[in-house]
Amino acid sequence: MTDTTFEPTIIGFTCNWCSYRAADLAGTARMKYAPNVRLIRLMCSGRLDPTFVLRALSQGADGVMITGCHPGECHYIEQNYKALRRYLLLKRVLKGMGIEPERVKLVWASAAEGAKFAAETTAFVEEIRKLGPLHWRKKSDQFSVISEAEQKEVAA
Amino acid sequence: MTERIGVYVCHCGSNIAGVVDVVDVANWAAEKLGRQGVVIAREYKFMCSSLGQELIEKDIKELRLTRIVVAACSPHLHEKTFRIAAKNAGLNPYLVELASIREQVSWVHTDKTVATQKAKAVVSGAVSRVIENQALDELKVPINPNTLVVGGGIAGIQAALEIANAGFHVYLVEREPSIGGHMAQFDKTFPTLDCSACILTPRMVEAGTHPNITLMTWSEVEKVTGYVGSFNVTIRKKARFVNEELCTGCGICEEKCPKKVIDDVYEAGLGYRKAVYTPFAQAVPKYPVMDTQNCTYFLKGTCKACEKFCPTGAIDFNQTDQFINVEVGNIILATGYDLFDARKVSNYGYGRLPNVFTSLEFERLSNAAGPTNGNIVLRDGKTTPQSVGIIHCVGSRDRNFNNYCSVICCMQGLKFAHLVHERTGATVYNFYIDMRTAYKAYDEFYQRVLEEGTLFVRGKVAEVTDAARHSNEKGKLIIQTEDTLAGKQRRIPVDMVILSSGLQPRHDAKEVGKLFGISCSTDGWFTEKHPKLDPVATMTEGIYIAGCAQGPKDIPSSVAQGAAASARVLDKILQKEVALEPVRASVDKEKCSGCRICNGLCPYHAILFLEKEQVTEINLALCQGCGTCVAACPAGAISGTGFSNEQILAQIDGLLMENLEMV
Amino acid sequence: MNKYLFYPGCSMESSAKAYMESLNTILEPLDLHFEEIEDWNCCGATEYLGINLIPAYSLIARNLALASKQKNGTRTVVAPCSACYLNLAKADYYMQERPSLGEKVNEALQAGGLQYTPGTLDVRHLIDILVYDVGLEAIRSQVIRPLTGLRVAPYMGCMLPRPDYKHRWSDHEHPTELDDVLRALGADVIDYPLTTSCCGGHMTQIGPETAFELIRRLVADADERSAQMMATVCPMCQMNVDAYQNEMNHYFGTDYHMPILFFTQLMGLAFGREPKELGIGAELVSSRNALANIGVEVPVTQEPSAPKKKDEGLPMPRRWTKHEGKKEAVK
Amino acid sequence: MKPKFAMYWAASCGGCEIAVLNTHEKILDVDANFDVVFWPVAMDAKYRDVEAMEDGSILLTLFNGGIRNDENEHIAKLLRQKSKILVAFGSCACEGCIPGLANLSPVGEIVQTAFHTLTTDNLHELYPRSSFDVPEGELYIPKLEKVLRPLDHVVDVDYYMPGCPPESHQIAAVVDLVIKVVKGEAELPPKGSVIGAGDSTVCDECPRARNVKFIKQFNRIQDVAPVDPTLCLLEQGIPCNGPATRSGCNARCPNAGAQCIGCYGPAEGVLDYGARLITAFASVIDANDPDEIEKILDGIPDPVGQIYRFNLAGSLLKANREAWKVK
Repeated sequence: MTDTTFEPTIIGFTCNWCSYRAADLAGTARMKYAPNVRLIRLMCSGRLDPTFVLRALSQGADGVMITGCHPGECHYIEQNYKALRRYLLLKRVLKGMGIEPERVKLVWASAAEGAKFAAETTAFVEEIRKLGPLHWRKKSDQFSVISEAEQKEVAA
Repeated sequence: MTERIGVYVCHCGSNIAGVVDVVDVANWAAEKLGRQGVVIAREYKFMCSSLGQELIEKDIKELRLTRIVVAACSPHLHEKTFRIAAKNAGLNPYLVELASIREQVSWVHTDKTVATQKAKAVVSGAVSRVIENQALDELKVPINPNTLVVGGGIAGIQAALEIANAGFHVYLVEREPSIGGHMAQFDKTFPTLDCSACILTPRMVEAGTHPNITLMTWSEVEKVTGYVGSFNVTIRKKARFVNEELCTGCGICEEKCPKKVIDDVYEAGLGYRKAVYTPFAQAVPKYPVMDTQNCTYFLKGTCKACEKFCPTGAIDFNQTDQFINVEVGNIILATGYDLFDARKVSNYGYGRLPNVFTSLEFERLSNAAGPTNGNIVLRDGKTTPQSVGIIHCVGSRDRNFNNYCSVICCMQGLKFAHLVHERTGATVYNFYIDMRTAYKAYDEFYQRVLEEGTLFVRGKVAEVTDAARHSNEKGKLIIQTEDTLAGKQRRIPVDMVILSSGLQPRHDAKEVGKLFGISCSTDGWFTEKHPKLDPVATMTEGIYIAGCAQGPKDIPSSVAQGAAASARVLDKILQKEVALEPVRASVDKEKCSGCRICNGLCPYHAILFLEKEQVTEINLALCQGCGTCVAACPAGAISGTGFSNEQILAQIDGLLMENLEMV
Repeated sequence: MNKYLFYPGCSMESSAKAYMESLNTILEPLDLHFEEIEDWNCCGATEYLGINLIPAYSLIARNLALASKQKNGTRTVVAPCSACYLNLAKADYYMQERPSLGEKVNEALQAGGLQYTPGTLDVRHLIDILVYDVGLEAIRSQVIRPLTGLRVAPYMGCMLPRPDYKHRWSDHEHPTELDDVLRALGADVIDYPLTTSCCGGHMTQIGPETAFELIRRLVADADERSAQMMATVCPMCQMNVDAYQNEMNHYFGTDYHMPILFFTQLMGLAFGREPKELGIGAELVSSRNALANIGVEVPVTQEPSAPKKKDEGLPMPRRWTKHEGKKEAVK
Repeated sequence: MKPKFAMYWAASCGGCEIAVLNTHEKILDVDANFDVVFWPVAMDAKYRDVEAMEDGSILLTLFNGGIRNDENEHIAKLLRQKSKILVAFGSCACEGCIPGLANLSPVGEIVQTAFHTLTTDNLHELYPRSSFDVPEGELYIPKLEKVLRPLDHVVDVDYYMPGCPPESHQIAAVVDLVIKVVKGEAELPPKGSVIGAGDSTVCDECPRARNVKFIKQFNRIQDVAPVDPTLCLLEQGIPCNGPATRSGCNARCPNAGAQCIGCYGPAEGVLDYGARLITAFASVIDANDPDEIEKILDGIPDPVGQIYRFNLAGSLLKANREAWKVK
């Protein structure tokens, strides 16, 4: 069941040297892509602290896109591999927290790959749209006490 | 203290205003972001114009603004502009934040409502972030005026001479026994056909005798520590087994040495040298080296013919490798290229079919100082070919090997065609995919070769074989190719095939890159700081690249890059000190527990562990600011300026501000 | 690690019977244990993939599914036929590479209660096993009758080394595995540039003129380099070069006599077996003279005469040949 | 008149209470200097007695346990109102601790597990009800909330004292400090501070030798034989939470040969404890190939349990999504 009116909100972390420039290039080339991603510039994908992802998800983002230089092409030599290691463990943790690991995606895009950046962004938005909203922030029902009837219902 | 923030939304003509309702964004920021400290929000036609900048400067002074957000184009374009404007008005430049609403909003989205919403989110993120920005000062480090140049090919020689002539000292390190590089192997250079050795050797001699150049051949860089301005480099000076103090370069040792060895390097495997040798007559320096892999004395313990005959007693079998430490302020890497191994294209038969030659082999064949004294003959050493096929793009522009164009092969192929034609009168075929003769006087050379009667077949050669199908093919090499202009398959029998092999990064480029802390592209060439605007600098301050180490190029371009790199170095030297971007990581020693998790993460060796205090420390000048250690510190003891946790987290919250439920 | 799942393929039971017979003689000396995949079916040979992909891949994948079910302490499937090997490897590769294809194929397999997870098996050709698992040294150690003096053209065929999904071969264009094995047997191996050239494949059935030219090139070059025979790893290559050589000669007006044997037959000989046990003598272009060079006597076998056709229809005119056509044109 | 002292036990195991008693004779100082007005585990008191007190009349309340039901929440709010200094005492109150791990399951599942499992015969399908009429009147059982929350998610907290339980020497030090403050000999730390713990992490107090770490395989400690008694455990491939865990316990577990499991919570200024461990473990992995990394990560079979054993309820995500989703 997909919500057709659902517009995902996605936070994108981009590396200053490649993917942020790829986004710039997509802009310069006037390539159109889905408007749901809001970018944050980091110096390197290696700067990505898993806290950022958890914070984004807990603050209402439906997905997080992490982009970095291609393996072997990191401007800081090899830090994107470190991002990759964290990403893989983070995905396992998210799965354990009941979040579809597909909500966090690592994309390699070089500064020359504006088209790839645009295509990946649009594709990711569609993937998240299929997954539906994450709804982490619906505070209204977060802390409510379970009623007796509900308690019975869930127990049965 | 509550911050006083100014928000400036740029129309960029209609570039932004055509899609984003900039007035709405500015009004919204003034209204909704007031509680975050936004005291003024303006929109303006061109913020980057001098009037736009003056507007900001005026506001900073009059409204006592403490933070600035400019919503305009990408920070890669105008971040510096607005930082300077802030500085002019007395505000620390790092308290300015750019929100990209052009490249990331107006240019990539079409729906005005959605684009305006997103622009608001981006501005909100920037405002939240700028509150957490800290005033930063640029780091200044002094520059040691000495320079290290690695690689003694034409690019390295050029770079070394430029700096040395300007009056500063250069250490020129070369792995082989002599400087000169690939250029020393060539016979003629395109398109002028002047003798390679004639133009190169004077430069080699100049480099070898220059008072400001310390030449270290048969040497390799072992270790590099330090940072721009003060690198400490350890150089391994391999044992020559020849005492340079005593050697006069008379060449008697080489003459008397009984051991003949195939010369894989200088003669490209086509000729011989001795076990003690100088690679070629004009070698600089003139001292020979001992090849311990092949020397009879090293293998069997007897011989020592060289020692017996040396008139000055310069042969020293007890020499060992020496390690030399030098202090330099800048480093230029001009480590050159390897020739693509044509054996990999097995359908061209190199290594299987005797009369298939590589380009370097042909250079030696046609070189008057080469193994055949410049006679172009078949592998039997005597037969002159009647017909020669030159195949372009061997290993280049080929998904199976290297995707890139090797740049020089077309011109090299034309040069070979000319030389074969001139010296043997043979029929010459050139098999090419596209003829690339860009640059001065190159196409004219192509025209000249055309007029000389060289035959050109446009098509990728499928196979070179000795399997004859018809009687006229017997005993020949048959080139099977598609002729895309004639639109048919052709089989052309020839006596000799020359493969215009492409250029490849040095086999050890990755390790060398790691040693100096610079990166390689997927192809393996060293990555420049900017492919167009900064082609000789690298991401690591103080390390420059020149020549083919950066990518395939011909001699004029290599020379130009060598000179360009040296200009950059001279600029640094003359400034005496260098300002570094203040995006750096630092350790709070109170919080650091010395767990050492970050210790293995830094490719720049900026993270040091203090054994005594059992805490980690970051060398600010070595740190390049990638932030990996900041993200990795489990104790939260490492913080990074410019991209601090507080800044990023605030930006996340700002981008996700609840009232911005987008679209 | 000498236990393998074995996919014989149809040829081994019919046209390439000699391959099977000779293969059986070398298994024991090389300590190889082949376990036949139960209820295997045809791989579709070279044609079916060109007709309809899903059924073709399903046909192949059924064998993979059966093999993965049978997996008996090994995950390696050996195919002695190049076409079978290529098809099995191709199906495994593309089912993984294109998940949608994998799903559809598995849907088809489901009908038979079967399922295959691509990548679980390792599909390899017989000669790959012999060179890289058994090793040349082990082969050499079994040689009691070296083939010294026998000039052999090593003919790998085109399907084996390309497209080389798993980088198994020394080279795509000029692989040397067969050369190495033959050399280990003591044979005088010639440099045969056409080792991976096409034998014509099924063109012998649908466009014989094309195939004849391809066969001619192979035979002519081997002859030119004074090879006494060719050795191959592929039933189709063997059949085309052997069975159509006569027709090819007729077509071009040539008179080549180039026997072609399976490399396993030569291995059997070198291991001391007798020609009869190895199916030698069943080939149409007799290897008798070639093998006489190394002192092997091939007994004259009663070649099964072709079943006589019943005189039912009208007589056919003789086939046109290029050779004839030329002659007539001159006249 | 002596200042008033209270201690309360919400959703927790009771270990914190034992830890207080473990301060030995120091407990006498509490009695000597304070008037204990409310401490259900140690003395009889009625909620209505507390309700009757004047607001702010209790000087020091040590509140241990997380907020799991409406009774916990009511008392937390009540004690907040009545106390000058409210201390989240122990890991449960600070960040949820072991009871917080129940946040990985929806309430229904928890009830089901408790009242209907393989080892529990619930023949009559009886489940707790919040109220039940008996002849004597209506009986009341507190209602469960969706997830367990740390104390500061419900009320304003003055100080945090981590640990499961807080080390007795740390409790003694805090008691000493408060007594000094009462006597006017010392000043209270700024509000919101963590007290009774260090600023750095467990590694700071751990005597094991440490080097740059390159891990090719993670193992559970029982699968490593022998464990080098002098070398950093993480370096031996044992996922030790020490690098991310606040110091203050004198590295009790690593000293005893076991890996730190993280009961002292995150270091000063850290937003999410688990994120620090994700990056710590990922940083020492010595592989660049995704498949190889995955294989190494297989050595940590329960990543959430590993990195959030004590901190789940206090983490950024706070609970499993399924736990939130209960209608």
